[in-house]
Amino acid sequence: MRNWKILPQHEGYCLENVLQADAIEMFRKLSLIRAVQLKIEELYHHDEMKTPVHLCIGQEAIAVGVCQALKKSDYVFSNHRGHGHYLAKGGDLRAMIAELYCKETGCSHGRGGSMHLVDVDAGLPGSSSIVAGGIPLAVGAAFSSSRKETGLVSVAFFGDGAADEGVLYESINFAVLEKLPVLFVCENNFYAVCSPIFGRHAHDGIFKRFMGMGIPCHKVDGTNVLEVYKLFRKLAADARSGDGPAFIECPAYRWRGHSGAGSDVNMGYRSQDELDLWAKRCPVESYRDFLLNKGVITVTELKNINEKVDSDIEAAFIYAQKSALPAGNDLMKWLFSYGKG
Amino acid sequence: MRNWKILPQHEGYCLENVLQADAIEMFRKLSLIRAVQLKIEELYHHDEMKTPVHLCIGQEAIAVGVCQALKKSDYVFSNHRGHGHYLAKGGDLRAMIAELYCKETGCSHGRGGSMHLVDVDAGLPGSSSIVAGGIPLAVGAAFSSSRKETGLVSVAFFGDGAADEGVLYESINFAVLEKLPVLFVCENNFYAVCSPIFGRHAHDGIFKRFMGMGIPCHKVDGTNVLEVYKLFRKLAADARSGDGPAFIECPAYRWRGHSGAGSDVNMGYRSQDELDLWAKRCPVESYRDFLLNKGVITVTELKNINEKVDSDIEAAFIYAQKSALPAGNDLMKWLFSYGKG
Amino acid sequence: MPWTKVLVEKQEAILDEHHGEGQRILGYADSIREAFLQALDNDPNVYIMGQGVDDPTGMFGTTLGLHQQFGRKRVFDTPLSENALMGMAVGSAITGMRPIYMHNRPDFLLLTMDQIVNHASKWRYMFGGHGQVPLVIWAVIGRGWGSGAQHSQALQGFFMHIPGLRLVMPSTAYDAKGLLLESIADDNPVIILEHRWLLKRRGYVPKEMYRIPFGKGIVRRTGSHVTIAGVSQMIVEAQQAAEELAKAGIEAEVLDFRTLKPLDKELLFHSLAKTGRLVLVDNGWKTAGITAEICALIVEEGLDLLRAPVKRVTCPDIPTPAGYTLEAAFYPGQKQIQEAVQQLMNL
Amino acid sequence: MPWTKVLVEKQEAILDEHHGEGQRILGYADSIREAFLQALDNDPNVYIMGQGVDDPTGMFGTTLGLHQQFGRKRVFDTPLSENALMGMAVGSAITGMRPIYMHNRPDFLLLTMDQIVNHASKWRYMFGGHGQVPLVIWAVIGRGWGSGAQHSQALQGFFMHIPGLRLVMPSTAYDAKGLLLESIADDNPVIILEHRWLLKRRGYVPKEMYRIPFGKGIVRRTGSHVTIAGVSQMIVEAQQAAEELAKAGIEAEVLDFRTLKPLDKELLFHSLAKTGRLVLVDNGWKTAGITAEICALIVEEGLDLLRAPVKRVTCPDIPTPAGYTLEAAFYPGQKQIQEAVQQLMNL
Ligand SMILES: Cc1ncc(C[n+]2csc(CCOP(=O)(O)OP(=O)(O)O)c2C)c(N)n1
Ligand SMILES: Cc1ncc(C[n+]2csc(CCOP(=O)(O)OP(=O)(O)O)c2C)c(N)n1
Ligand SMILES: [Mg+2]
Ligand SMILES: [Mg+2]
Repeated sequence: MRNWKILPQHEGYCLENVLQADAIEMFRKLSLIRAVQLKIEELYHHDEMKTPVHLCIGQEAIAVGVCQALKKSDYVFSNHRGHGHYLAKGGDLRAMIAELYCKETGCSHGRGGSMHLVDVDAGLPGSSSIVAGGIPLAVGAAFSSSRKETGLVSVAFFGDGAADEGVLYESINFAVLEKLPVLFVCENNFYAVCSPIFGRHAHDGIFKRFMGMGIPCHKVDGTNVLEVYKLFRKLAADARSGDGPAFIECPAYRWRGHSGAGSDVNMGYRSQDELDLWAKRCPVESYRDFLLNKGVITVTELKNINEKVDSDIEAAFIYAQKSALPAGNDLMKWLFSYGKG
Repeated sequence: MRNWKILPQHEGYCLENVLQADAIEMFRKLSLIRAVQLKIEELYHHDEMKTPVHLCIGQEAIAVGVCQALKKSDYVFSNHRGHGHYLAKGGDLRAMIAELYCKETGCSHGRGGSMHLVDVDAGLPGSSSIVAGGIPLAVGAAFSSSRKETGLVSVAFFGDGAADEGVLYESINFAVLEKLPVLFVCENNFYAVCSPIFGRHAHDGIFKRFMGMGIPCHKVDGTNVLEVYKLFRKLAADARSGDGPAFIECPAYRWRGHSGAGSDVNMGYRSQDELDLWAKRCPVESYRDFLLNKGVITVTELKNINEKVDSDIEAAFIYAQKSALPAGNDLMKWLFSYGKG
Repeated sequence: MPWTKVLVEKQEAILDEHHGEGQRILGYADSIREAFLQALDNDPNVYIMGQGVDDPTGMFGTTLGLHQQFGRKRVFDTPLSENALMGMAVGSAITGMRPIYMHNRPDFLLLTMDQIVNHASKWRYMFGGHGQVPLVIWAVIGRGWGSGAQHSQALQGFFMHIPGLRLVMPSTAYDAKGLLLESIADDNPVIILEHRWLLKRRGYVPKEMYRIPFGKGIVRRTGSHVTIAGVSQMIVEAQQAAEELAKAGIEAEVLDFRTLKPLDKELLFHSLAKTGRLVLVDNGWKTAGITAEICALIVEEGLDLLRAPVKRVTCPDIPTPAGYTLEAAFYPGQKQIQEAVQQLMNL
Repeated sequence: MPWTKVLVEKQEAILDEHHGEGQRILGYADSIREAFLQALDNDPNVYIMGQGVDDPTGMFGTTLGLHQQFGRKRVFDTPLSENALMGMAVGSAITGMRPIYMHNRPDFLLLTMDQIVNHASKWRYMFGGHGQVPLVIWAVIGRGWGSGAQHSQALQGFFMHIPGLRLVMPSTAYDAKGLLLESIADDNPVIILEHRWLLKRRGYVPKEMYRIPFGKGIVRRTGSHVTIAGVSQMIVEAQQAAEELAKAGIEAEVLDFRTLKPLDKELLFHSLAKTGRLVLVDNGWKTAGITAEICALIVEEGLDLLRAPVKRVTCPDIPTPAGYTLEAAFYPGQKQIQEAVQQLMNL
């Protein structure tokens, strides 16, 4: 970690101006995302999910806080680490798991694999596994919104690695120029694969980089779902009402290896101490405890939520496992669209 | 011009800490660059220079001030508007004119044309006509300098248009990270072809864009050769001693059309008023008058300089015109280098 | 005037020979402009962007005044951020717009390959049919503008290799409009490479909107001795060569594929069945370019049709030189085509 | 372990058959690492960079520990700024360094096409021989890693089209080292595309530095009935197919071009003169790819040698699917090669 302060101060949870229903829904989603990933992890070594997975355990609060602030038809463009974004935005769970099993019933019919989740009806037009590749796409969706005057907001989720790419700079410039309703969400987990951010940027503060470009830049604790939500509720409203884009850095930590299941601390590029520090700040458990303590939710309600989550997941995995595989001779399907506009 | 203040306040010339020899040499170069371009302009309609030209009339002080602060072996990477950079850095005049005539004696043997001036011995490894294309190359030369510990400084000249390109952002990041001795010189003439900068950036101040990246950012009046020189003398020294890169915005105005000879005010994308405003601030004549007034140079010395400049130019054009054309069956020469390292 | 314009202005305005009595004659650039205008009028989701589309020269005249007529929301200049803007176009296409992104040189598309190849061309497939990218990418190649290696690349060979793209290279004013309207109507990414020298051409162009389907080539001249096939400005060269050859009694059939992706294989085989001899013409590089693919189709499926080796008349495998004496050696044209045909006939 | 590694680990470590008694056997990845090590040792201007070259997996083992041995000034990780870093590498090459820029997928090279195509490949020519770009670009293609369309592209067809580049695709541990050292020594931009499945191969690799010249292919197996030609991992597939075919009495000659730019045309024609039948193999897309060019060379210069149509066994023109049942249909291999040969023999 050298001298970089990567662990932000936790502000504590505060429910002011948050509806109880939203507070609970966010908990449900946090639980869902965490549980889905633990389940994937549990089964991954069976080598039946024959596609790389990029778990977002530790980063769930970003996706959940952001998406809770969005409408269903708002756009979210995701990246390789997309499970959280997809589920938080309301993507179909069964289709996601089936995609991990590369089944015909998968959200991309087994063509895309884990890095290409899609659910158009849920406002998820697709995800790019090219680092930063989805950023200009999100700008394009915001452009559609602006030209069609639909009032929809577009969100680009990307990592700290994407902040190295020039296309981000270009995208921000154009979004500012056209005052497009797009939110640039940088999930700073301090690593791109094994490369620490201090080996890629000369100094701290991704969000500071764009302050000179006329875009409001923010930083919010990515482990605090309520802070994320409240900030994005405001930013989404601003964007919707024509104020243009915003850039938001959300620090959080990736608990697992870059890809695949399990911890990778044994690789040596980061320390167990660093991981432990963050693990104490679990975005799911700390929020659960807070809700219980505040009486926002009862133990029974909690149990019900978790049971529902677990049974949904169970059903999704069974569905996926039982689904048919794509037929080899359907290989050439879907290259072109043949409806003429 | 909308609300953008594009014409900087002229600070007035100040010779403090400038050697007389340097002051005069800078005048000689300003005169040379101006005169060469007027000559090109005079002859261009003969259609004997069968390559597009991009004149830098009005912007000469940037190239001259910067290059006066450099050593001969320091690197300069130029762009499509490269006449000034080439001559200011000490590139061979005859080879340049011959290149404009696409002759075998041209600096690129007629292969490159006006946008690909080169003079390796003068520290001009080449120029790219892809907007911003030369920027990372200059970073690479600085990398060589750093790894070989030659103490050489590398300069990238580029326009405001290049500030739209993400490769600039990436290049700055890497240069800062590695503390490379590279100076990013943005010649802001407020237009990319006919596109005004206010149609491409949402707000004023290119140099402000990179302040959040850990690079010192400066702005200097690009019509004041002494201010440019003094700033770059310091920056080059800093870079040479290991302080890393700097970004410098130099506003100045392109008096002629984007390409070809003559004014383009009749095209309508900019006004005669705007041009007149800048023309009053001629970087060559105002400096000449200053030198004469201050007695730094006498009328006779001035005359001698100009006569030498004129006769050199005359000779260069004659040389170029008389030179042989590349032979068609030498077409395939120089694709590969066959010396093995 | 900058040298880039000089040679073009000196070109004769070729009149398309296939027009009938009383038919409307239009310039090539105007026919493109008319297609744009009608498409903009016809569908509010169509928009045009590109560096200089609203400037006084209007992209070689093809967009003149459109920004005034339709407003800058629909026809607008862009920053020089080719990669992000290609991505932005793709993103808008995915979400219901029909972007047309114009470039005055294909060379600049090299900055956008990530978005064209990794995103636009794969999007629909990658998501199993969820989503589509109705995007038109338009760029102009030229010859003889003395601009050197970075402003002259005819990249059709590159794009032909990429699954998921359409690749269109018209040669007449009629086709320019019909193929452009087809491209705008198509729900997939289309690359149109225009040739600067054709923009001065004139010909019959119907006023109404019409579309020419992709993958349908056309016989520009019938002949029985040899087939000359290609696209774009090389068709003009081929036609001129054919006229000269006719004087020597050699009747060449000239095939214009019009689109390279998809490619009208049947038309080629049909002609080859008659002539047995083939000269392929292209103003791109030879190696692994469009002519290579056509050769491959023949050795795979039409070998019996060949009575002689195939000749490829293309640019050599070298960057474009700036100097005009070298350009003259670099660019293939009528002369090289004639020579190739004559060599074939002597075999 | 992530799925990307599973199939690879399951591959058998093929032992290169051409090794003699007492010769040193080395793994393919180790042979690359040895070449890097020797080149770094040999010339202070050589340096290696790339996302992950210093990480615990060491670029599939090819750079393991090199950053410790030579320090991070010479072997270093990079930001994800592919285009600028490619330009930085080019700029350093122009000014005397000998960069090696590594990518774990060729797909990411699409972000750098401006620097590769507009700059590196043209630099020397554009300046009439002033300057050179001794740059090695190294990337790994794979198969069956379930990563989908943006992490699996075999872009040799793309690069083959570009004048000014070398294009190298080794298939044995011996060649990997010899061609890599040649590439580092060459004063021009070289693209090396390695195949993930070959990295587990083992074979005879001399300890000393040695170079294999570009443009010299090699006969991997002699045979008189049919020629199978290609590069990289497809050679392994071809060899296996040839062994099976031999059981049916068909003797296939297997040609490994080793470099696609330049291409050993003579070797091909020599073999064709004997067999008259050709199956071209490639794990890239078919249309306008490397097999297309080889077909073109034949119809131009070797038509008489052909006794039957040419078969191309390549990936179909479609983005790479992620699902394994589709991957199985997408990737060509031994089976498809055998079928193609059998079809040819029945003609
Ligand atoms: C342009 C590009 N370069 C390299 C890669 C390989 N790659 C895949 S994920 C990844 C790390 C990305 O890091 P970051 O953006 O911080 O996201 P995180 O994985 O940390 O969520 C890299 C380098 C890629 N997919 N795209
Ligand atoms: C990547 C790229 N896009 C577009 C062009 C076409 N082009 C050539 S010069 C130019 C304008 C550049 O403007 P600027 O950088 O401000 O330099 P100036 O001409 O004003 O000196 C453009 C757009 C190009 N050469 N490269
Ligand atoms: Mg990260
Ligand atoms: Mg400018």
